[in-house]
Amino acid sequence: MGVGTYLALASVLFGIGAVGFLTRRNMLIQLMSIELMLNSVNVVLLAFNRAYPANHDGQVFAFFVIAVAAAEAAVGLAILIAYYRIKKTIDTDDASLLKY
Amino acid sequence: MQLEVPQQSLLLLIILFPLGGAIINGLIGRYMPKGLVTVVGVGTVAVSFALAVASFIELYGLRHEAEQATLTYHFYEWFSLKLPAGDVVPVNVRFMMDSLGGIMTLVVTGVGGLIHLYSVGYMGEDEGYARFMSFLNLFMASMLILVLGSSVPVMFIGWEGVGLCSYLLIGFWYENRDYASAGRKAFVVNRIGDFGVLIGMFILVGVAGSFEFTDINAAAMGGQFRPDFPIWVSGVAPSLATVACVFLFLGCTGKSAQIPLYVWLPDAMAGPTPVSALIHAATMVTAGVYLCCRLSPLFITSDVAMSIIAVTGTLTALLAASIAVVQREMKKILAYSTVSQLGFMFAAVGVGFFAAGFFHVFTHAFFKACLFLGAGSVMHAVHAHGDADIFKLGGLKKDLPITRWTFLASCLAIAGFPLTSGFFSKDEILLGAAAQIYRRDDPLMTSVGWFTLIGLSLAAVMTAFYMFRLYFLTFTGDYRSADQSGDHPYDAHPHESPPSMSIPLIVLGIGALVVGFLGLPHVMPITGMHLPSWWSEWMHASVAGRPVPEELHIVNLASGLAFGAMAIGIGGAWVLYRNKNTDALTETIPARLYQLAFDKWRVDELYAAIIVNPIKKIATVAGRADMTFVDALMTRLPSFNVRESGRILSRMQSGVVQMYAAVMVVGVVAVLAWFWTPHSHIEATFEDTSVELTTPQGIGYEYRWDANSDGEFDTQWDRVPGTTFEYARDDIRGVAVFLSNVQSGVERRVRVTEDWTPLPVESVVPADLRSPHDTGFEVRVDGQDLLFRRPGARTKGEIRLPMGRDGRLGLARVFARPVVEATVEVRNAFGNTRRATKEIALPFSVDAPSHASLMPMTREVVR
Amino acid sequence: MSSLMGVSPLLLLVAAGLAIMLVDAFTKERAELALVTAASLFVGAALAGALLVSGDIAPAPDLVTRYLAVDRLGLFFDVVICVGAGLCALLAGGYLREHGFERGEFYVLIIFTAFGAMVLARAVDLLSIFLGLETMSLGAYALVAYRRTSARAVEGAVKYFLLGSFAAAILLFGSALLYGATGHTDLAGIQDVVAAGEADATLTILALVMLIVGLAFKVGAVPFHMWVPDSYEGAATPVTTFMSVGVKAAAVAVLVRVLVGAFGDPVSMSLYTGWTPVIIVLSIATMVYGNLAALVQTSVKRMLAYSSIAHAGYILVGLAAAHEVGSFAVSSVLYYIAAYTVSNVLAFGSLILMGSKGKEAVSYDDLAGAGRRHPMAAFPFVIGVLSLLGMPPTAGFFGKYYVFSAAVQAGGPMIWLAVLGVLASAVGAYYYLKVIVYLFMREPEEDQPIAVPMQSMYVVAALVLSGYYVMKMGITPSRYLDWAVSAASSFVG
Amino acid sequence: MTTQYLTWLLALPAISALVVLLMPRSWETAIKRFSIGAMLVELVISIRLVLADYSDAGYHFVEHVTWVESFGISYKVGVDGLSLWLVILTTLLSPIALYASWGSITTRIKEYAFSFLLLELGMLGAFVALDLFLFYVFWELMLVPMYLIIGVWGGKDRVYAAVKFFLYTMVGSLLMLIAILYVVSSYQKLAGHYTFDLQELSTLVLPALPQYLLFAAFALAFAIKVPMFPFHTWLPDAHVQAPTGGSVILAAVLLKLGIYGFVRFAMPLFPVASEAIGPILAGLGVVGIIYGAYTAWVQRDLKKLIAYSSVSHMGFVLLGLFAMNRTGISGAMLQMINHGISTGALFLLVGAIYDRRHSRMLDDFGGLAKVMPWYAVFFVIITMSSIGLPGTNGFIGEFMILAGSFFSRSPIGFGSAWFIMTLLAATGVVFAAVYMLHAVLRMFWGRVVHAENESLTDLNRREVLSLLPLIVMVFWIGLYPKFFLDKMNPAVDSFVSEFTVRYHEGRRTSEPRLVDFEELADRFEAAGGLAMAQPTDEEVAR
Repeated sequence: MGVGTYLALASVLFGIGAVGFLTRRNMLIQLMSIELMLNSVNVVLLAFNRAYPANHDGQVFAFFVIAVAAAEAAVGLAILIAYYRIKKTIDTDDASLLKY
Repeated sequence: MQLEVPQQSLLLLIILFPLGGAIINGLIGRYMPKGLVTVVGVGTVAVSFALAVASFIELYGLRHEAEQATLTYHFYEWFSLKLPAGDVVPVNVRFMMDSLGGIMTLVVTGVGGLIHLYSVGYMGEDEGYARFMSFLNLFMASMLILVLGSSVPVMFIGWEGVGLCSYLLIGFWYENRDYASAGRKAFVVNRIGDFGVLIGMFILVGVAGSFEFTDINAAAMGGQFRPDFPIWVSGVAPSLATVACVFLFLGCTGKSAQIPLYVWLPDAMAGPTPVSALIHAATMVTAGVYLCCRLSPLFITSDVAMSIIAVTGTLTALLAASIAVVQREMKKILAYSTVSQLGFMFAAVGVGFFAAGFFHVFTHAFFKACLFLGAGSVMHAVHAHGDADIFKLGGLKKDLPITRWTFLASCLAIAGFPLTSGFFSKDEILLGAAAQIYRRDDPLMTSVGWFTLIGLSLAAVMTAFYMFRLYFLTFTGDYRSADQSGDHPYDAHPHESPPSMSIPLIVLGIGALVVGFLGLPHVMPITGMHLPSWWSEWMHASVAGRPVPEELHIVNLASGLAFGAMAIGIGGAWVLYRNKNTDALTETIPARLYQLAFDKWRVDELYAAIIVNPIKKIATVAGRADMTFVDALMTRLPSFNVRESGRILSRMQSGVVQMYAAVMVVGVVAVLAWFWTPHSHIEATFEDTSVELTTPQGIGYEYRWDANSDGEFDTQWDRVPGTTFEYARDDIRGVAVFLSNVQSGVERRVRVTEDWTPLPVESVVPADLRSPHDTGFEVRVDGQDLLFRRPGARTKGEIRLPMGRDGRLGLARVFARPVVEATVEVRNAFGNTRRATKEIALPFSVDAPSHASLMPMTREVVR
Repeated sequence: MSSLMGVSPLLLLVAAGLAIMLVDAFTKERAELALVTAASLFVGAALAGALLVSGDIAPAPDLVTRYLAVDRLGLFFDVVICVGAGLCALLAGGYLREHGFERGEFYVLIIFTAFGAMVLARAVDLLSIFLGLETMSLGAYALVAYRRTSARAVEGAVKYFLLGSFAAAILLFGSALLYGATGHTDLAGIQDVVAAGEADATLTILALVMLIVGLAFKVGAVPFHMWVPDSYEGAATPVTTFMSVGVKAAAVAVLVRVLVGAFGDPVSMSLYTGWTPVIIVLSIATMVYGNLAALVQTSVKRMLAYSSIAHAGYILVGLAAAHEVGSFAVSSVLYYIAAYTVSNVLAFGSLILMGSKGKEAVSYDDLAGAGRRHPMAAFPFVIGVLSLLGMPPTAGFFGKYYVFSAAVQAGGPMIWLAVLGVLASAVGAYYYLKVIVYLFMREPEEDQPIAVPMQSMYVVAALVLSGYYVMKMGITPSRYLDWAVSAASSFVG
Repeated sequence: MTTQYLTWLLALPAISALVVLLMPRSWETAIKRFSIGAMLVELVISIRLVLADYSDAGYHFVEHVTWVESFGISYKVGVDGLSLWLVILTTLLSPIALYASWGSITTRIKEYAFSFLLLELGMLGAFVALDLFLFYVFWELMLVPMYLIIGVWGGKDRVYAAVKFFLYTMVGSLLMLIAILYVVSSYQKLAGHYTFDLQELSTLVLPALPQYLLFAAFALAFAIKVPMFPFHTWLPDAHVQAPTGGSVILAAVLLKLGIYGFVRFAMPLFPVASEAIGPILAGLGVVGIIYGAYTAWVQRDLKKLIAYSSVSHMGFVLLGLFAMNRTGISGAMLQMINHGISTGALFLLVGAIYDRRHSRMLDDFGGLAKVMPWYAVFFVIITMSSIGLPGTNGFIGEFMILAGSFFSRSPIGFGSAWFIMTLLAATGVVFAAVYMLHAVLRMFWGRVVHAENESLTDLNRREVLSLLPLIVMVFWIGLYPKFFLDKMNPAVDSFVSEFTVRYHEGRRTSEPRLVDFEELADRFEAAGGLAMAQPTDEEVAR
């Protein structure tokens, strides 16, 4: 299989993540959509690393992405909890105090 | 021969004394005792008079040494102008006394002094006495500057200065707002005239290169004012002299109360009577005549202007006299009489008898001042304030003998009773008019002469009539306020005025009778005897004029008319008014006509309706529009738009996260769309005859070229974004003509076909040389040439310009270029393609040296 | 002989951050953490400044330079970010205490966020860009959510976090594609491949689009600005200040490094086909939108948020000019961001100063009449808004002059961009003046209290410092100008 | 080493402003005395400037210090005949305006004095700057203190007026900034270095099209400041709302900066454009003359009336300026001084009555001549100056402007458009009498109808003291303008001749280039000069 196939897969994953992020109101699911997008990036990185076997830049990059995604999730969940404490919901539509 | 005596500091002192008086009285007068105010006010004028006499004597002594003797005093340089030719024209504060100015100075200081004296009695009790004296002195100073100023701008200081004083003095009793309004009216109307003087002055200096009267007159005599003055689009081109004179005369109509600007003078009677006598009868209002005399060599060169002046003067004389006939108030009658007499003077000027006109100024100063002062004396006697209704007076000859006799003397003079001063001066004017009738070579002046002669005779009849109507109703019959009936009767017991008032009356009354002998006619009527005329000889030195006729029949005609008019007028008044108490005239003429004349022919109302009110309306509209329309357009509308778009834009910030993300996605799509489509932009550079075509490079772009747009690509898809091409004659798509405006540098391109195409007129013809129907040029291609022509002109008027060569057409640099078209197709990394086409005007000819190749292929040569 | 001297400001911050964390954990008394934080940040700034001025920086180990640039551009941003963060720490020292939520972790977060920003500003590898960006962003998310009992703060944090992660994902995908297109993750390598035209065009373009979008988000360019007003308004004012100066500066730095660096070849920068027109359009949209939306705000804080969007637009004008006058344009961007940093701190700081316990000044109405009663407290506010507005002789004027000058120098359509820019900034005059109007020319409504300025030496110190630099960079800009020029020339030659 | 008078002239207000800022606000008297004292010292320094020899056209007291080297920005100042009297006008009117303000300004004395000193700094700086950047800095610097003066100490709608004033002026000047940058950038591309030095930039010749755009940008900034119809609508608002001192300075000095900008910068730098657009601006000036007069006539608020009269008067100045000959330009320069004096004095007078009566409505007055005779005397004198009575200053200016416009553009002086413009402008002289005397009539003549007016007191010592210098100037300029014109004329002469050379050079060029104008002027002179703007007969191929 060529790089193209991986790329197509990654694009689909990225698209699903983006659409999920755009359409869902539940913050948890949005968070998961973002994780999906990050993972699609990992696929791309790994696939390309196969095309450029001279070094392991792509794979190293992917490790860092995984690590950062975890950190991001931690901060995100913390914010989510704070949000839930105040609003008693995790629906993003209710975050409409700040506008205009 | 001319003789100029420089640095006569007396001239300056003549002016400075009254000016000093004005300043002293104005600043500290109100804190000074009344006596001191009088001393300062009257004393300075008296000194001024004495200095004037001394100067005059000196001038008089020079009369044998030179034909034109002048005393001058150069004070300092005021400022300077630079004319287009590069000459710097200094405007000097310089004074000059010649024969004309000398007489005028004497009149101003002499009569003025008497009136100052009179004011001591008349105004002594007024609380604003010091102020009054100050203004009066200021007036004297301004008037003297007007008279003695040796150049137009210096004269203009006085000219406007007297206007200011007139304004201040008319509104002297400012607590009455009507009086103050009258003052304002006087000032504004005068300003309209001053506008004319200002413009006239520019023309004078533009032609003569100097502001000095002597230089201007010399230029006029040298014919420098003869060239035409084309008036924009009208096609009329009067001479420069005419235009200058008409503008100057506009000024004169303002200052000297002629049609159409006379309306302020009757209202000006709101001022205290001495003011009316001094400013609005004896001196200021004659300034216009004085100016005409000053510039008589200029005026006499323009028959058109002279005719306008003569006709205006005659019409004014008639109109004012007709109004005066039916008025009821003393000062009003005298005011219209002044307007009428000024009309006489201008008529004289208009027929070229400047000396005669000025002689009338001279005599008029005496009798009209005397009349006004007499009227003032009457009002003082009966305690009338403002003005006196003659139908409430009557029989005053018993109580006011001095006033009565001096008044009678002046009435006789103004009516032209033989051997009084008015007789001589009026006779001379009629003679001038009569003389024109006999100028058979000049139809314009002949008809003007007829008009003037008949008009003035009629006016003279009316003059004699209304003056004696005034006299009889005031001084004969019964005193109609004696029984204190009727509304607002006057004091039941009139009394003669104090000596400070009667002395001036006596002096002026005598003057009114005798000063005429200075200007005896050249030829005695009937007898044909030649008489020595001191006046015309003296005036000859500084005033031009048409020749005085010597023929006896002309003299007889003029004198006969003058005498007849006087006789009819006085006779009529005698019959209708002597010892009468009512206005018999109301029964003899139709009531509506009477009323119309009484309402001054409703000229004020007419002006209000057609000039003042429309302007006021425009002003009101402008005033309202400024804060609504203009401000809205310039500020509120833009600011409203900005604010509202801000409001709408900030609504985009809805607060919903998904919406925010969606906007981001839209942004992503937009950026992607930019890269999705290929972009191109053809640039052409020329080297010799080859053209290098390039388009910007893009990431992953490929290009193919069709340099001559013939539908076949010259190159294959390639990463290199350029190509080089040599165009052949078949590639030419047409011809473009470029017009480069040499003034503005703006370049325009014009399509050219085999049909005539108009060129943009503004590129070719300068704006100020363009007439409304000017369409400039048309152009078409003819084989290898370009043809230009004026639209509608015959073929032979065409201009031929070989293509490839540059030419000049009016304001434009013209060159023709062959036009080709290049196409490029671009393909980007996403496989999208796009075509771009550009017209290129080649800066060289193709297939040189023959231009035949430029022959257009089709009729429509440039798309 | 390699040395870590070139990255010493970074190391210093890490050490300071850890130290403060320890101090905070083990002391009970209220230590003057704000002072310590500000001091360490200023020391960092001084260190970077000294290196910047001295000119010769000892080469760092390859391991470092592979990921972090040790150049004057980086040092310049070190100075800007450290100064901005230090001033914000001072502001926080007053603000948090006055409003009663001072806790040690705030200062730690500030330091680490600043550290992330500095890493980002120096990043020369896609990986370090990502890491720096995330370090900075995570800190910033936490800082926004710091007042966790406030609904507004948490809401702002939610929006910031969600959109920020989304943008980061896009950026990351772009990075991956770029890696695919060129085979390199380091910008220098990418630049070589792209300039040689050897990169896969489709992937390169897609990557470029995604990188522009991801970075434009951080800069706050329209239409990727949507989070800015909300999270700026929600966050505590010192945090807002820091986000508008430090975070933005870092984003601008990496934008410069990516666009003018990696995509700095003439083809990628082309005015007709490259990224320049995209930046031009973004800058137009940003300037117009920012100014117009700021016009109708009733809250000063939100107005300043929108105005910071507008200022991002002016910065993009300078960036867009880079296709023609590279070094000049970049130095104008640098000068602008520096001037903007001090001006914005001054304005936000004055807003902080105008509030006191229980009555934070947020809206225009809160300011009504305050200037009349406390002219000395209102005076820095006037200077601050005048500088943001671009009145001479302030730093803001010179910055604006510089970016527009770059645009005019670039010629062609860029001149019209400059014209549009000045017109947009004329609109800006209205809302900045409104601050002065409320301070000096309005009286509060009948029953409304008049703002009482807080008494805090921290805030006063921050204001004095920033005010001093606002005036100094406006009246004698030469020195800072030279710094900016040398920093830019170290990068674009 | 000459003494750095100009630097002192600029430093003094700046230092004094700082000193005032540091004084405690309770020292009101000290602040008043100190600020007036500083301004009087300014006056003395500026009078020293008059003593120089202005018979040659160049700049005097030039100081040149590099400011920002990499951009070629320098602190370069100097005066010549064009700016000299404007500097004097500023230093004369600033203390007068400040002194007169103490009648009505009773709060925030310190800030007021501070603003005024800063304002004076800005105005003087703009007049003496010979570096475009420096000029722009001072030009903008002026806005803030004026904005504060209107906004803080003004009338009821002061905020609206202040913001309008600020924004209006700012919009115009920002485009000018871009234009300046363009000029500098064009210069840099040819010469290889940046400079904002006016004299160096003057060697740059641009082709016609950029000249048009750049001139338009400059002209917008200046026309708004003048203010030229239809950009004048900020003026009535600003004047009506500003406190007396602010109005005086606004009318007397600030408006002059617009015209000065034209003369100093826009016209020499873009001669082709000014030759082409100038007549249009002059035409708008004429519209302003008449329109301003009409609108002034129907105003009921005295301050508004005077504000519109400013529009009318400044229309004259525009007309004279674009007549492009010495008479017109000298007249315009002088008329600026005249307008400063007479309108400044009028605003002082309005302020005096407003302080007493708290009204400026004409309807509220009448018969004041009875109650306040000296006030009436001063008012009438200034009115006469304003309507240009010979013997007062107004006449000289208007006379020269009309003459200049009359003789503009052709040897004998009858180019049709200019002839008509002159005629129309001259009617403005009539209308000036109409509206001013209307005001005088409503104010002073008639009976005292309002009981409140019966107890008004006449001018006090402070008011008389602040008016007297202006009255003296009215007659000094009116009777001996040569003193002023002689210092001005050489500069104007050289301005006109340089303009001609530049104009022809600009017309000829299609690419930006640098030219040595001195050499060119010599050649031009040797060739006998060319008739301005008129194509020769051969050129008009008919």
